[in-house]
Amino acid sequence: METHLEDKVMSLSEAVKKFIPDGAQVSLGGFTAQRHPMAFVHEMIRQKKKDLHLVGHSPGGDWDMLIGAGCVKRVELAYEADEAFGRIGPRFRLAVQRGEIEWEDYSNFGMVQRIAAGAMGIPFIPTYTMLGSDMLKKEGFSAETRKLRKVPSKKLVLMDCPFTGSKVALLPSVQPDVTVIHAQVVDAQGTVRIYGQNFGDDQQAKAADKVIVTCEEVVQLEELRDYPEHNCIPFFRVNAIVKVPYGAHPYACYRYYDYDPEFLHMYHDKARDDASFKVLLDEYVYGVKSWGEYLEKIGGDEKLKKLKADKLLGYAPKLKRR
Amino acid sequence: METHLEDKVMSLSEAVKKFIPDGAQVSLGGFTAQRHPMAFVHEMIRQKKKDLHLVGHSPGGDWDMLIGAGCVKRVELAYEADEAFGRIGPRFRLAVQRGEIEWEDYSNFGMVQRIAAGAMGIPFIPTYTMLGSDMLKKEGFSAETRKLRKVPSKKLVLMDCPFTGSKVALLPSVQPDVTVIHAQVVDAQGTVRIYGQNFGDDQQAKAADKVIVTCEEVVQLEELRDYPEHNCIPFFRVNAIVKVPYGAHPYACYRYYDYDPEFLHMYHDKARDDASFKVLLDEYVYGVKSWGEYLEKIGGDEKLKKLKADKLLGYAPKLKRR
Amino acid sequence: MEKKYAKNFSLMELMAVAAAREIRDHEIVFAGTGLPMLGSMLAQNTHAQNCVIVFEAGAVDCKLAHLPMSVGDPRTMRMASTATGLFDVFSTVLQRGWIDVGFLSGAQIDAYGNINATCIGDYKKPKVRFPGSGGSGDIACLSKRTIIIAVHEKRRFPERCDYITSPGWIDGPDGRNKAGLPWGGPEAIITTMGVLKFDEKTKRAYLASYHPGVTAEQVKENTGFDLDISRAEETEPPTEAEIKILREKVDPELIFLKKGED
Amino acid sequence: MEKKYAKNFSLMELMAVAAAREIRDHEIVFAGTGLPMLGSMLAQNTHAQNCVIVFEAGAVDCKLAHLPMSVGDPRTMRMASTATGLFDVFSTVLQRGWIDVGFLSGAQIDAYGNINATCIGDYKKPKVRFPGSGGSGDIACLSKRTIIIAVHEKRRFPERCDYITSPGWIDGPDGRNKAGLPWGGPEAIITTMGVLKFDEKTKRAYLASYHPGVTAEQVKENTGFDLDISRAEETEPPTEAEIKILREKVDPELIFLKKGED
Repeated sequence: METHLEDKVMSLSEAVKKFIPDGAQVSLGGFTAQRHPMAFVHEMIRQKKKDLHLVGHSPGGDWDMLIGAGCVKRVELAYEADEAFGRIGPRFRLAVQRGEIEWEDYSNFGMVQRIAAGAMGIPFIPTYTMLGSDMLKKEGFSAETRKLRKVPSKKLVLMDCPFTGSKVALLPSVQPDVTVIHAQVVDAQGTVRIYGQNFGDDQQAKAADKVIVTCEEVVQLEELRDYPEHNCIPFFRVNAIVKVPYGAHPYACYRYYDYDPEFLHMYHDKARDDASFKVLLDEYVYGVKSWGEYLEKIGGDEKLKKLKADKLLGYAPKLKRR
Repeated sequence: METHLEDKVMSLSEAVKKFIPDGAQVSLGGFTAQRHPMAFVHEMIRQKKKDLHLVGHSPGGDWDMLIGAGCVKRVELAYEADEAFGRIGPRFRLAVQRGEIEWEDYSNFGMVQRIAAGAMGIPFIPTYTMLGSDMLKKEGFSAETRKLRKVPSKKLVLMDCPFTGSKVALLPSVQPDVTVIHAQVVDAQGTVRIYGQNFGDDQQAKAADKVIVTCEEVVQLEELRDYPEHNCIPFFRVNAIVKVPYGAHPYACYRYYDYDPEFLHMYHDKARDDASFKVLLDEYVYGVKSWGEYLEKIGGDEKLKKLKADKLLGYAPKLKRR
Repeated sequence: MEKKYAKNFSLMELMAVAAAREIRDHEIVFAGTGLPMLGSMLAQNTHAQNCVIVFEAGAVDCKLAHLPMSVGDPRTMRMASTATGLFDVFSTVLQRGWIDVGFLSGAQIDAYGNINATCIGDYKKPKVRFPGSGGSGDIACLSKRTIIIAVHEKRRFPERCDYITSPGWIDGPDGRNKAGLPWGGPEAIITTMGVLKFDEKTKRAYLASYHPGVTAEQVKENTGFDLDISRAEETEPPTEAEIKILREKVDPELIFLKKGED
Repeated sequence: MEKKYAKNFSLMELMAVAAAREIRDHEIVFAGTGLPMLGSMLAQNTHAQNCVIVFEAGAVDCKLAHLPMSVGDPRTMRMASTATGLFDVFSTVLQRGWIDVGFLSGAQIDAYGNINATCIGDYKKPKVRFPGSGGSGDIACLSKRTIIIAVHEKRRFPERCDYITSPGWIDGPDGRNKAGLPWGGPEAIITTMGVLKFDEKTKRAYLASYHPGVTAEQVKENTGFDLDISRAEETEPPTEAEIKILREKVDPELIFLKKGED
């Protein structure tokens, strides 16, 4: 259990190289419009990661870009879209319709329970959700896939509760190889503080074998330990810390910056078409060497100023959102 | 779902009358040396509640007094003692040895999982804990008791995991009629903020059908909503709010006051003997009309000053503890 | 006070008002993005000031000042009672039985109020893939009742969904019970043409009302399953007060009001 | 630097030092009240400065300034990394497999390191009732290894416990595996007379060392089960530095050091 301080703080490039082998089962933090670890996603694409097995609940552009860039072999999910910005992830839709990836559908609660069960260290969790739905009946993974490591041997199991007689679905737990989250503040040792909703980050991190945290700020040890009850992940669970301000762009990071509607609409326009998606990747991912350069590309200081969160509200109330 | 503001803030006496019928299944918050709702316990004793079914993890003097005062019929627990202050709850020990109550033993994690499962709304939860122990084999409740409401139909069930083949214990969930916790701050509508560890209070409250919160301070609505992520129980789950400063005495309340070693040692001395326990009850419970009067009895301002927590540390560093 | 009905309103506004009216005061509402947010905010600003809005992303009982574009929008944090995450909200609020009413939508809705948000065609070789359940399947299973919001087109209202993402009455009055669902079921479908409700005995959808400017027959023609229109009357139009609040307080930025739904 | 052994020390101090020495640097330690706290704090102030102390009540990696009297003591909050509650610590830390070493104690300990913290006599009609498992059963089941601390008396060391609250090796090398436990098992029993370890093959306890002033034979006489003393040597005494830190930094208030254990 070696936990040397200095070793944890590293660059994006090092973190991807060290912790994301091809074929890894990866879970990415954030939810819908907030805190997806986008800078990390870009770096995975730049390093041409292959055959990733993604597990999550409601990802959006993070997964969509990875799928579109050809990094993904297999997904277990509840939803892939950007809600009001794009009602379906365009690259996900195409990859599924073309049979380019394997997929398995659960509900949001179903996925989050499976991850929570992984965090708790139990092999499955019972639930009433999804009863009566085709998620119980239709299976995406083949029998061959079901034999692979980190893939549950069955999608789920129906059972009569031995205490009450009621019907329950047993969902297999998930313990990803790596979870990557984007937090507001981390100390140099790995203690994580998230402002606002935690979404599933807590469970995703605690379920995983390894945890990478990208963040807006890295602070000294003492700063987060005055209110330990406000921290969500104990330092020893974190394997890598990467400071990437605005690292969730185009998604929001509560109390730091808002989402970028302009970029999100642009993404959904471009990603629908193979050719324009390739141009988008070339321009925003392959064609830039650092996250700083990317931020220049998306509009630099002027754009970032517009996205900057109001101190009290935690978002940008005057942001033009249509 | 009627949730009228004014109706929730009430006196101890009203709260006990309104929400604790004889025979109720009750769960009390706090853990070992902290935040047991003692003022509420005293009031239940004064109102001579009968046949309570207590469910908890590691209670101490809260349960011990209730058991000693004859309020309790049945307990499901992991531990009843005050650690360094008293390595066994004296009235609990006697009640068990004399066969005056029914009891069922699980481990701390076992009980807390059962309560968490109740909070999650699932009928059971799988675990590896307690495997290999006699808690799997020895059962306290009779077949008759197992038929009663709020008593699980079986103590637990062993099962082979349908996904991994590993052995797991399925533990039945608990959803108490009422959970009573003692928090530092509550707003007039019921939003609860706890400083320091939450222990099992979050799960106990969310598992219960009704929730009563005694607290050090009742504040206005706006005060707790600036950082909603620091609150643990949404207002609509809380049915009664009772302001009782020092309401956890002789236990600690982080950032407010420390535990009272003198009183705790005295309790364990007196409670070992039937006659001296009766005198103790007469003096500190039956003989006082309000919690204020009780605080006078235990030493008044001078004692409370000694227990007052240091602002930075959250406890009283100079407290004489031996 | 006499009700003054509005003379000018869009279809989106009519639907938002209809959604709002389904919420009763003091109810706990599980709201999704778009019309459910408009409806919940409107309800909170009109007849149901004490309704509690819950978002699956974690925020409970927020006091929205700006319309969110997502259930995980930072705008949902404002003045919330608690703000945790998906696991807490789905398990300790929804599955524990505290949600009075949930809102749903989807690509297909069938005669029993089942919803498809997953795919058209075979699940493993879909012709068209949709985003998937998200929280929709959970809300459908575990809310005490649900309200469905939909664009009314024939292809979107088949007799039977290609894939049931979010169970309604499944196949009739005993459907949910047989499936093991503890409670719940859809109460109404608010569409771009009218409001459908479910027959007490059969649990099939029937037309309860058609919106101003549409006839019951037109609704029937645009429905893929056989729709009983014998009980239909005209939808009560929005009041001037409702439209005013909707435009000035709920969505002054015109985030959803001027955009088409789906 | 040459080790200077202390000349004056109490039995409690000797045991606290023995407990501390079982902790390796960087390990994650599940600590209970009393000697485990003394040992963990001592370890953190000597050879294992990076060990992480976890309390079941919620505090993870606190930097203790004052010795707690309870695992839920507010003193455990000081400078912790996180502070949640029992469910989080037991499930996401302990059951998830992150605890390297846990400390245990109890009223009876048998030849296979099983512990009784529940009762003497029949469970339903006990002669003597103890507090119950608390976290002890959980630590015994789910730590990667455990250290047991005990008062050495014949009646406390029977061949078989009246009730197994906290499983050790159960009935031999395959005991835990048969029970379904994923890992773990006791490594040592630190008693008031010596240190017992477990035979690699049989998993029965044998005497590894006897404390200064006690003979191996005396330990055997005070043990209820047949104790192999063939491998015993004298316990390494505390160093002057350890005793100094224990007295001046770990327990200057003499919360535990001058009190008898149990």
